[in-house]
Amino acid sequence: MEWFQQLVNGISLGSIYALIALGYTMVYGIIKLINFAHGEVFMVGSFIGFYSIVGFGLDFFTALILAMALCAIFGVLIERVAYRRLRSATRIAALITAIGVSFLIQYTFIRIRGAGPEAYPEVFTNRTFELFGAQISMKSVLILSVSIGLMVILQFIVHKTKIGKAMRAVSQDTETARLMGINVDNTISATFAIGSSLAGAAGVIFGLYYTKIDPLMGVIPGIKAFIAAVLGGIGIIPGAMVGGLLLGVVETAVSASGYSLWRDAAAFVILILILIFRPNGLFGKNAREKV
Amino acid sequence: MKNKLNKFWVFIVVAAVVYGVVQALISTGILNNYNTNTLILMAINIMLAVSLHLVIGITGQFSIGHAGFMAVGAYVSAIITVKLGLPFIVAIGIGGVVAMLAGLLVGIPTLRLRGDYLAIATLGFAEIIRIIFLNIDYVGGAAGMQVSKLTTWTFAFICMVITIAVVSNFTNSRHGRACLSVRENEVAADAMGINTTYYKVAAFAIGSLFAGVAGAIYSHNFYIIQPANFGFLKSFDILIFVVLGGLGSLSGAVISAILLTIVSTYLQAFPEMRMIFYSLVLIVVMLYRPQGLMGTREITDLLPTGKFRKGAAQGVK
Amino acid sequence: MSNNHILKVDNVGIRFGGLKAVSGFNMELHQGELVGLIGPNGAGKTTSFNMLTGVYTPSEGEIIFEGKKVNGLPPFKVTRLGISRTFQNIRLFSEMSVLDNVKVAYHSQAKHTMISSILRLPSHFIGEKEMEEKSIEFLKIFNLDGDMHEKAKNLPYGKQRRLEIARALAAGPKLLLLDEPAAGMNPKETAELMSLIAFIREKFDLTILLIEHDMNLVMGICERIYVLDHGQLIAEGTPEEIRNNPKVIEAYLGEEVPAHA
Amino acid sequence: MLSVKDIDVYYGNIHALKGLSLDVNEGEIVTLIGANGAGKTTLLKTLSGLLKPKNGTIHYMNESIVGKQAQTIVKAGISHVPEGRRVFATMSVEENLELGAYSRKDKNGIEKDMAKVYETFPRLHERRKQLSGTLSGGEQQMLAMGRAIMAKPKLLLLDEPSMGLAPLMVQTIFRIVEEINKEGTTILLVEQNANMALSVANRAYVIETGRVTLSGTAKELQASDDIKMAYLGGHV
Amino acid sequence: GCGTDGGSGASGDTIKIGANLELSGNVASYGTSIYDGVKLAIKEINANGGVNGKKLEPIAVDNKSEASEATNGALKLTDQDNVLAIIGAATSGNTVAQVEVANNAETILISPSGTALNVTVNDKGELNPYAFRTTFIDPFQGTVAANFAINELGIKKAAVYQDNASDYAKGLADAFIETFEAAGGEIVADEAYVAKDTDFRSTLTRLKSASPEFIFIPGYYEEVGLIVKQAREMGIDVPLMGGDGWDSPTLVELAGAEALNNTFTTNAYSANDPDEKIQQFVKAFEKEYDKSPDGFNALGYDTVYLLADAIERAGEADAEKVRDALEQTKDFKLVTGTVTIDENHNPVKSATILEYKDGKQEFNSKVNP
Ligand SMILES: Nc1ncnc2c1ncn2[C@@H]1O[C@H](COP(=O)(O)OP(=O)(O)OP(=O)(O)O)[C@@H](O)[C@H]1O
Ligand SMILES: Nc1ncnc2c1ncn2[C@@H]1O[C@H](COP(=O)(O)OP(=O)(O)OP(=O)(O)O)[C@@H](O)[C@H]1O
Ligand SMILES: [Mg+2]
Ligand SMILES: [Mg+2]
Repeated sequence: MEWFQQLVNGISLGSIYALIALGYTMVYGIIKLINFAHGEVFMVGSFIGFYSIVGFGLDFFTALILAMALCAIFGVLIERVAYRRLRSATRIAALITAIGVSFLIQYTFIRIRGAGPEAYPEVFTNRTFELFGAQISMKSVLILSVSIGLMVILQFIVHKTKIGKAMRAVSQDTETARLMGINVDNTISATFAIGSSLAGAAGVIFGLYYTKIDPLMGVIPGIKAFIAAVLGGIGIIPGAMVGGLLLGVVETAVSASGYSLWRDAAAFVILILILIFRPNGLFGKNAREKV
Repeated sequence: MKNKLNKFWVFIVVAAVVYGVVQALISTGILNNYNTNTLILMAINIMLAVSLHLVIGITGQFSIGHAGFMAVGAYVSAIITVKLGLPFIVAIGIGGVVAMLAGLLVGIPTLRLRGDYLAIATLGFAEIIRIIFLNIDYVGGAAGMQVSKLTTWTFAFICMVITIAVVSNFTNSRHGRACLSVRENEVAADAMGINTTYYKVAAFAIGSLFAGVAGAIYSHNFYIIQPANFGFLKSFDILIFVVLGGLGSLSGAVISAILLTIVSTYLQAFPEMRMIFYSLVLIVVMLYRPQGLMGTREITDLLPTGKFRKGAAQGVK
Repeated sequence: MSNNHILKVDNVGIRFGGLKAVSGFNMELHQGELVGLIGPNGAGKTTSFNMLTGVYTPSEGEIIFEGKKVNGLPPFKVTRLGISRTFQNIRLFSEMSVLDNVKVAYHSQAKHTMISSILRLPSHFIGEKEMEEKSIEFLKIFNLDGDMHEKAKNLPYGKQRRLEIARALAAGPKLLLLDEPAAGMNPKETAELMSLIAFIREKFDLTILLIEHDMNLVMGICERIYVLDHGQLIAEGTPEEIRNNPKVIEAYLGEEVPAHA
Repeated sequence: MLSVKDIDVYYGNIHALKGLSLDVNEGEIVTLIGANGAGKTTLLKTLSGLLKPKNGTIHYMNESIVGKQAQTIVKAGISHVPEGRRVFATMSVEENLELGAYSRKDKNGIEKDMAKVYETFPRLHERRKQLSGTLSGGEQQMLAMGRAIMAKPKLLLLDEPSMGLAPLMVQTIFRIVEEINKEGTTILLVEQNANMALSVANRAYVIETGRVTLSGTAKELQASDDIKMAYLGGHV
Repeated sequence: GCGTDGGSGASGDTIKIGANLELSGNVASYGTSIYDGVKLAIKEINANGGVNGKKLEPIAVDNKSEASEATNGALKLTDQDNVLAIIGAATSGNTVAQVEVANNAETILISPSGTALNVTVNDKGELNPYAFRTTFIDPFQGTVAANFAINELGIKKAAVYQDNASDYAKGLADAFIETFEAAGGEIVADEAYVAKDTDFRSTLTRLKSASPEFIFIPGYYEEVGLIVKQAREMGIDVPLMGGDGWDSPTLVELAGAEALNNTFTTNAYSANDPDEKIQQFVKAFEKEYDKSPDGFNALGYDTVYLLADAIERAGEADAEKVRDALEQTKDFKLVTGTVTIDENHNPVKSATILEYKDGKQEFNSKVNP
């Protein structure tokens, strides 16, 4: 039953990726910006959660809500200051700015509190239960349910609500969206707020699950979330979920076969293969340009 | 036509003069090792920037894994001098060629992807290359490989001049225009009889070749190479040169490589604020000049002759 | 007349998912003809062009150009065989100069190699010089030589349309496909375009197939017209026949057929 | 209803509208004709708040709308059908129409108007679940107009509704324009197809390189030789 | 000047000390930790009147965790700033990138934490005349750990789980395996992980099914903390052991006190050691930075004292003399142990074996080299 344990491992790893990728793909889908700073919002969220639990003695859920709220504000702020001016610039200019913002947040943070790690407190006594001989931790069940729950909520927001329609309209054609009476700036801010609060939530949950947080913790998950989002198809919410899970399972499968050092390489090979056969990601519409 | 011929020779003469002056300053000890090393670093960064400029700026292929090809050049050349004991110049050549082959290998399957999908695939390939070196004990794995310092100002400068000359000559020919047309509108380029795949792969291969050469110069200048030197942050650094200089501007790539090398070395002295300053520079430049320092213009457009040409064109209109 | 055809479209069709965009399309073009392709929006006209130029591969049927099968070839190879086109939505190389736009199209007629360009061998200079001269000639025909150093995107719309045609010509076609060349032009500009099309046909010995919704233009210069509706050919004939064809009137023209031709 | 006085609009250094003035009265169809690049689209974009004039005034229902955001102007009753249709391609016909009513709150009114749009354009009703990107050009144009109607405009700005459409479709579109107008919507219509435009309009303006060079009733302009030469195909 | 005058480093009444460290980039946390230790030590020394009456003046460069920047930084420190000595870098690779520069410029180079052999001795086996280090070399701790496992714990089947990105971990692992097998033990699994990773469960699942009686985990506390925690969660209850890379109060926070029971480390010192010198350091550090010191902090701190002691004995800030004095360092008491510099410029310190009990390190035994 080792493979079953490994599958469980893979899904819990993947649901963390998915959680970060959900917020990523949201922002990504709407302004088509590879927001590298998303990983840093995730990091900041994680630290907000940490300080509010350890420093201010808040309970876990209050800390989670606080982190989400502050990250939402932080995300909106980043968009206002750094990205808004660049809306009509090339996407690659926005990308470089995003990299700049990402460095700025990391190193301002290091400047303030040092580069060392911090350990999340144990807020729940970690229970594990056995299923078919595999140890399953309650935390990973929690993470998976939170990810799926958020995915459903997001999907609902984007496809069924008025603000969601506005978001999709803005993502396709900002100018025409304005002609519909949509306030484009507010819609984009709302998108950043939602995406960033998800990143904040992911940060707190990550801390809870993996314990260790540090100022550079957002870099790798940021890249992984980008991969998951692309894998699933840019801007497609269930795609990010599936992309994240797939990535987690593939990475685990590689480690489980004893090639842990090749794990990231294998993940990329899979990614590239999928892209070659499905150039718009798993769930991407065939957006072949109409000539 | 004559004008263009002259431009090429003017470049060669200017290069020769710059070389002579710097060499003289080095020989007389006015430039110490530290200054010389900074100049070599600058030359390496220029090579990297110019080679990526061909891929992104000219051909419009969003590659964010350039450090991978640099790694190939660095490792292959190091193996040739350290393990096989062959001369440095051979190592540079073979390093470049093997990097080019790696470029072909990566380019052929991935270049049919577009935009962010291509970006993530190139990033992935660069990481794969890095992880391969990480897992080869022959080159030291994670601990890296010690390399003797063979790079001199002369080697670095000549390689840089060749890189610029080749990329610029390529760009200013029908082949370069074919690449430009791919960047501008792939469907239309195809419809005009341009073999778009061929030119994408060609630009990618030439870009990789010079990234490999830069890697060879790099590995023989810093005593040790480790896979960690060639991660995605390195690729981002190179990307930043190109975008900051102005997408599509070769002189922009060169200028921003020079400026950022200076900024970066200068900031070494302010260790704790370094990355904060650096990122602020990036953000501010991009916010206030999103098209990059030079836009799509070349330095020659700013010279009197360039102005004359433009003026003349407007006059006719 | 039937054996000197330059293009033969034999029972061609294509589907996108469940949608049959074009089916059972037959068409023959003869050397030197000027033929119109009309039909309601979404009838499959542009799609037919895309099949003729290799952008789409037909799911059935054959396209024979000068005796050679061209379906299945990539677009650049089709162009090199001698079919070139313009686009319904202008697709210029917008950041490049007007001159360079034309040079790109002249690319496949030039011979100097990549190596000779990189090493700046004499053949490079000879080749580039010839390209430049030839390209300027094309621009002169379209009265665009005054703007040759301007970026293509800075041209006014009408000139951009003309540049697209100039560029298509520079690719050295025997068959030229024009997709709504007069779209967005006012009647006066359209009239100028008509005479230009007639002129280049003579000068370059071209066969021309054009899509257009402007009936003044189509009826005015086309010798024959094909009418597509819902992906199927519903009529073929001279302008006079088409104008009076009840099927075409019902599907496309409506009652108010322009009085003057 | 709408009064534009001496507006200047720039794109960077390009001076696109140069001291342009015009008026639209309630209930009219006014058409703007002019060559490519004359500035017609620019004017409409300025009216709907997508562009800001550098100088000059724009009064709508006796209130200045210069500097107002696009969404405010839409609420005030000006609705703009942009050049090239610009439907939201990956959204269904129905969703596009809903977006048209984005700034409205009256649920019942919206439903009623939706029904009215479907009545005017039965084809849209037939295709209401289809993604609008896969509609034909004429259908997209209908959708763009339907979408604008959903905002319940008092003034409808139409930018080249006949562009790229088959003759039959052009006739349909113009018929609908007249219908909408009859039901009480004032219309400012930009057209290349001057023949058609003049035949439905009450008044017309001719714009050349950012300036009004001629204006009058549609009948007058249709009869003018200059206009015939320049815009009606040169058949004097 | 090209530093041919022997790297005077002293001008007027200060002695310039370079610090070429990983203050940003990948391993910024190691570099900044060392730098905190360095700053504290220099502050203390200067407050006590300096060395031979001269104040120490630190000049830091950030090498961004990159070899090229490390070389360049070393050139700046030697050519431009004319420092007497360079402290750095944190990792062996970035130190190796400076060794030649230091040798050529005749400037002392001391790596606080670079453990690879080729820091002090080049690939041909020749001594790098100006390069030193403050930390152990790799093999010693691995050997000690293997002997401890076999002799004290009576282990027959062991597994190794090492940090692949670090030559330090590799050195320890190799020595452990060699000694363990030579003594008749069996290595049932040899796995590796990548630094900065956070999820080790899949490899731990593999390790678990190999049923080892003991797992040796050479690596740094940031990952080890998570590994220990996750291993215990997965039901791996066997003894775990590692080297001085484990040493940090953060380890206890990361892994949790309970998970750390039944784990052992080799180290030169323990922050809980009641030894006066150590407690002084811990107090001073906590006062300055409001947190407890980790191993890197201590090594940075010690490096300055090691250097200061040599300068004092040399009598003047002359690179060659200071180097000779460094070579003669003998039984010098530092926070991380009592040090004697051997003929290969490596410190010889005795190792302590510590056991974690309820989150506290407890002294188990002492092993002399
Ligand atoms: N790549 C594609 N994927 C799916 N459907 C397509 C594609 N290309 C064209 N179609 C569909 O094929 C049909 C024919 O389109 P086409 O563009 O050929 O029409 P057309 O006759 O050129 O119309 P118009 O006069 O409006 O330009 C349309 O229904 C269109 O939506
Ligand atoms: N985004 C822009 N940037 C710069 N110049 C522009 C821009 N849009 C339009 N222009 C210029 O402004 C002028 C007016 O353009 P506008 O689009 O309003 O013309 P138009 O009358 O609508 O023409 P058409 O019939 O082609 O639609 C033209 O010279 C055009 O080149
Ligand atoms: Mg068409
Ligand atoms: Mg317009």
